Amino acid sequence: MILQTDFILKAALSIQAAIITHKPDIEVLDQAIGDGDHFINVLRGADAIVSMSDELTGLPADEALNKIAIKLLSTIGGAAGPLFASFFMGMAKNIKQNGGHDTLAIAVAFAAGVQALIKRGKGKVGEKTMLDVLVPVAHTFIFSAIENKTVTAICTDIKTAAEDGLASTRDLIATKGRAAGLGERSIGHLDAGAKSCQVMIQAVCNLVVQPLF
Amino acid sequence: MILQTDFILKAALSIQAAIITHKPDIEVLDQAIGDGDHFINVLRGADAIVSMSDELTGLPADEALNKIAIKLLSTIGGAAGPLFASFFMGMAKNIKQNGGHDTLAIAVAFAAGVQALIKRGKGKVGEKTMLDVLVPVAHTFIFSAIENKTVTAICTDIKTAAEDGLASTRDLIATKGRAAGLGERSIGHLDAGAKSCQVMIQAVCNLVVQPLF
Amino acid sequence: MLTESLSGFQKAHADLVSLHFMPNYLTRKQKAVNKVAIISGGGAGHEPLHAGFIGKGMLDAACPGQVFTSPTPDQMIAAAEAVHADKGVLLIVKNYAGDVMNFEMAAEMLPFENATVLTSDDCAVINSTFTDGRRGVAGTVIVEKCVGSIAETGADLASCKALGDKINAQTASIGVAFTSCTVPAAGKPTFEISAFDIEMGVGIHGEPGRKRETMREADAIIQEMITAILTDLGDRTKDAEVLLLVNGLGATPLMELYLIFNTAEKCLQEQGITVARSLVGNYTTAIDMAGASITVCVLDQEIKTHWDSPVHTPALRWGV
Amino acid sequence: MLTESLSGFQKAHADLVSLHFMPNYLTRKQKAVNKVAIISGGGAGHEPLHAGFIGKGMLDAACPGQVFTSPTPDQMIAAAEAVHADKGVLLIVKNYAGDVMNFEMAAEMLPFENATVLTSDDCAVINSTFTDGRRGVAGTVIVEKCVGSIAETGADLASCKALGDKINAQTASIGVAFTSCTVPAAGKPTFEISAFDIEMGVGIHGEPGRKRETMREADAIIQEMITAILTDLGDRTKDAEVLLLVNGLGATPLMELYLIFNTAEKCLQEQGITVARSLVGNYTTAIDMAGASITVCVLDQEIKTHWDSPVHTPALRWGV
Ligand SMILES: Nc1ncnc2c1ncn2[C@@H]1O[C@H](COP(=O)(O)OP(=O)(O)O)[C@@H](O)[C@H]1O
Ligand SMILES: Nc1ncnc2c1ncn2[C@@H]1O[C@H](COP(=O)(O)OP(=O)(O)O)[C@@H](O)[C@H]1O
Ligand SMILES: [Mg+2]
Ligand SMILES: [Mg+2]
Ligand SMILES: [Mg+2]
Ligand SMILES: [Mg+2]
Repeated sequence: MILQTDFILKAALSIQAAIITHKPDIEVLDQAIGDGDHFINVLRGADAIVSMSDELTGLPADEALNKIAIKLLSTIGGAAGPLFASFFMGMAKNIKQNGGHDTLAIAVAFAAGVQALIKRGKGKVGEKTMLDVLVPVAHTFIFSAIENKTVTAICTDIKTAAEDGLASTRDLIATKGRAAGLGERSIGHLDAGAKSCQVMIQAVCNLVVQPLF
Repeated sequence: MILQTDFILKAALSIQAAIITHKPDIEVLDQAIGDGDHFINVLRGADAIVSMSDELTGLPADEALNKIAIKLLSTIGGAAGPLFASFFMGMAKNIKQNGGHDTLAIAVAFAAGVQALIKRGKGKVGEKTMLDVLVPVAHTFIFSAIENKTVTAICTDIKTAAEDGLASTRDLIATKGRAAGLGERSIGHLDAGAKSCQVMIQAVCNLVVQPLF
Repeated sequence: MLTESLSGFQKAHADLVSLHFMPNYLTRKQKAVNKVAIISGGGAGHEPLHAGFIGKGMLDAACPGQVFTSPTPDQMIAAAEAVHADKGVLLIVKNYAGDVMNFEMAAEMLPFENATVLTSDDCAVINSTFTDGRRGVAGTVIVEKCVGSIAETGADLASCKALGDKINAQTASIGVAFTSCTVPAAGKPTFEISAFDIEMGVGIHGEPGRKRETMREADAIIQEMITAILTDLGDRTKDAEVLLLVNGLGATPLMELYLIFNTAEKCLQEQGITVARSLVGNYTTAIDMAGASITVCVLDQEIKTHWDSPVHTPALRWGV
Repeated sequence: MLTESLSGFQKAHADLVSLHFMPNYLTRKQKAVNKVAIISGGGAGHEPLHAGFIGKGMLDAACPGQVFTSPTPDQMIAAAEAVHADKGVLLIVKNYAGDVMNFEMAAEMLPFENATVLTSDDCAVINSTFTDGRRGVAGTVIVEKCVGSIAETGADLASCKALGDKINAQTASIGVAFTSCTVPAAGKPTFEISAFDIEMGVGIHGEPGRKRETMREADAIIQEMITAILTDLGDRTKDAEVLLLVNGLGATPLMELYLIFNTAEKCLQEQGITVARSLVGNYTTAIDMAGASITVCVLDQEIKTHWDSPVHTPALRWGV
């Protein structure tokens, strides 16, 4: 498996569709313990990437990812904007170095993206944020790749890791982001950013296993 | 029958109680085609008269009515304030002249009050206001007194006139007061001021026929 | 509650206003001399109208009533006694039966030369000889500002009244509500309205307007409002310069008021009308109603001069 | 909708502000020279914050985001390029993860000397090392006013930042909501709340606060808010003079804000604290939320001077 811009564009379409499908799930979470704009923010980001299709087609993957990062940075805003932008910047930088020519390289690039996101948000696992999905997914992706599992098996592992990570946010007290103000009252709700990440990751995994186009 | 301040004070208590009892009926009407404050305005007036009890006791009826007028003028406000104040002023002036020593004299004084109210509001019957109750009541009061009916029969006539007058406001288009702005949309609702007048008149009639105290 | 709110208002603006109880009225902190005293008043629930406009260049005194209920004559009389300065008293009164009657009784009892300007800018209700006439709404702010200004120049009572009457004649307003207001004592909304309907031509007491309509595009609603206003103002608006006031009724976000301003300005421009002055904000409210009114005042040099002149009140301040 | 609202804002205040699209930012009409450029920004929905505070004596530029969503770094960079005047750029940022990160990225990319003042006056959330810290709310207006004033004197970047940080350290706010706000894109209220409950410590995005309580007497609620503020400010308030800001969150009648002011002033006085300056109105809103916040800023001579100095912006104007 090689990461190509063509795939990135297909992934963007899948993500866009999945976000719209899961609007009710995502929106309600940021309303419960945030400020209700997370769904709209993520959708604005997905729309932006989809609209870049012509501009990106034919570019090397790292350049495409970089352009996406810059676009997201000026499109999403809020907490999600700099975080997702940092993710794509980190991933682009890593792909540029390692080429993204096999599954492990892609997994490592994903992890590099997550690392950039962590740096920007000064966050860590257990704070009831998107990191509770992204970090276990990054680990699982790398471990499953090292074990040389099939792409299908890797995707299954990743989807499970994302779901487990998401579920873990329910009982956490938020200590980062807007929900941190709620203290104990944040318990019992899933995190909106974790949910949107899980939805996006699931969409991309489904695309890998069973391409729609 | 002679109009005495003692009766005026008892009437004020009856009116206060009746207004409170009919709060839901009155309030909803001014909300429907007015601005929702009529109940509170009338109650504020009734409370004010009741609270003057010590000050009024022992005064001649015309002086008591005059003091009530001045008090209402500075207590009620809105459209109802100057109208009711004018009513009591007009009535006081007439009582001062004719003494209020028999039923017909009282009826004439009541009519003089209504006349003062008409002058202040530049209104007439058929405009969907309190005049649609007060004017027929004034007529009935005088006619029944001329025919030398019993007090009980007069009260029955007056109550019927008030009810009929109130009912007549339902199909009128308002052309005076706040509801005038609605034009045809005012059709189908009773007028709030007509309702409060009917309630007060009924309360006083009941007091005459079947004194509570 | 009214008492405490008035106290809070006075304390927050202690440099500008004094407050008197029983009867309730507010005056400028520094009594003005050698000018016509300008007094207004009306039911509470429309704040900052009127007390928020007390101060240099605008009102000398204001008389607040109960919520949505005209103040009483004793208030106007006491206020007039406090602020009159031997050049007469001008009463600015919004045209509602209650306000008119209470101010009328006050005027009859006032021991000073006095005159009244009745504001009746609400063009929602088609005028007819059968009614009390049009209601006074947000255009009242423009009348109070300009009459306050001319009074400050030492103009006599007749000139003050003439300017007020002139402005009222060339000002038209219309309001629209998306939700009702709630009179605190009643505790429930004055009218029921679904999220999909609007009340076109609503009054500032939440009185129903000319019609209940289905919610449409904001632009279409605003266009309808501007059309009503221009129809009302007639020929006066041809190639005119106007003041455009977009007024929030209480619960409308400022963001939305600016959006309305944007569209209204465009509609006027399309008719060859120039918005030469503008005001956007909550100036004549209806407690907590979600909605807005649009007011257009046709300008001339005199009105412009008096609109632009310095004013220093709790709710309107410029040039000082 | 945001675009049209911004256009309307600019047109209504064409004498004061210029508007630029893609990226969106607003600046003073007349570029200021020889001073530190003061820039702020944040999600839409808090109007008049921040664009309403552009003008002489306050901000040089403001960057509006989407509703409740921080603006993006390209906006701050473009705004800084437009207004910097060789004395550096000061960014005033409300402390929210999103705002902090976006402004941080802008600051990293800015080709000019720059500094940031983070406002974090909301004492509803007890500070702890485990969180991002307190939120910036209505106290931001005080910071913007005073920092804007000192910048106007030609003070250098470090002095501007120092004053901003000082004011933030001695300012505390807390909000209370009676209803939710509705993010237009979501179309339904952010939170459900019964007519008998209040949300104590609500944020200006409608984020839930420290607790949901049963509605009590207004006085008791206000007393609780003042206690939270004074506890937070600690010894600084002893015999102090303060600025008391009662801020409406969008749908609260001015009448009620003055009522709150009245009680809050009384509570402070009982603690020997003097309200030497005051501001009452809608300055930092949460779209259409019914509720209010109380802000207390401990004054000293420097802050008083800069609060009192002339300011000429769409939403705050005095002395000019
Ligand atoms: N410091 C952080 N690190 C990682 N994720 C974060 C951080 N702060 C916030 N988030 C994530 O961002 C999400 C909120 O994003 P969004 O609603 O778009 O922005 P905002 O909070 O500014 O309204 C949260 O649900 C959380 O997952
Ligand atoms: N000009 C008038 N003549 C007689 N009655 C009037 C007149 N104007 C109003 N009313 C009466 O007053 C009532 C409204 O009183 P109220 O609600 O207290 O005052 P407001 O209309 O100022 O809110 C109406 O229902 C009507 O009966
Ligand atoms: Mg959010
Ligand atoms: Mg009424
Ligand atoms: Mg009324
Ligand atoms: Mg947000």
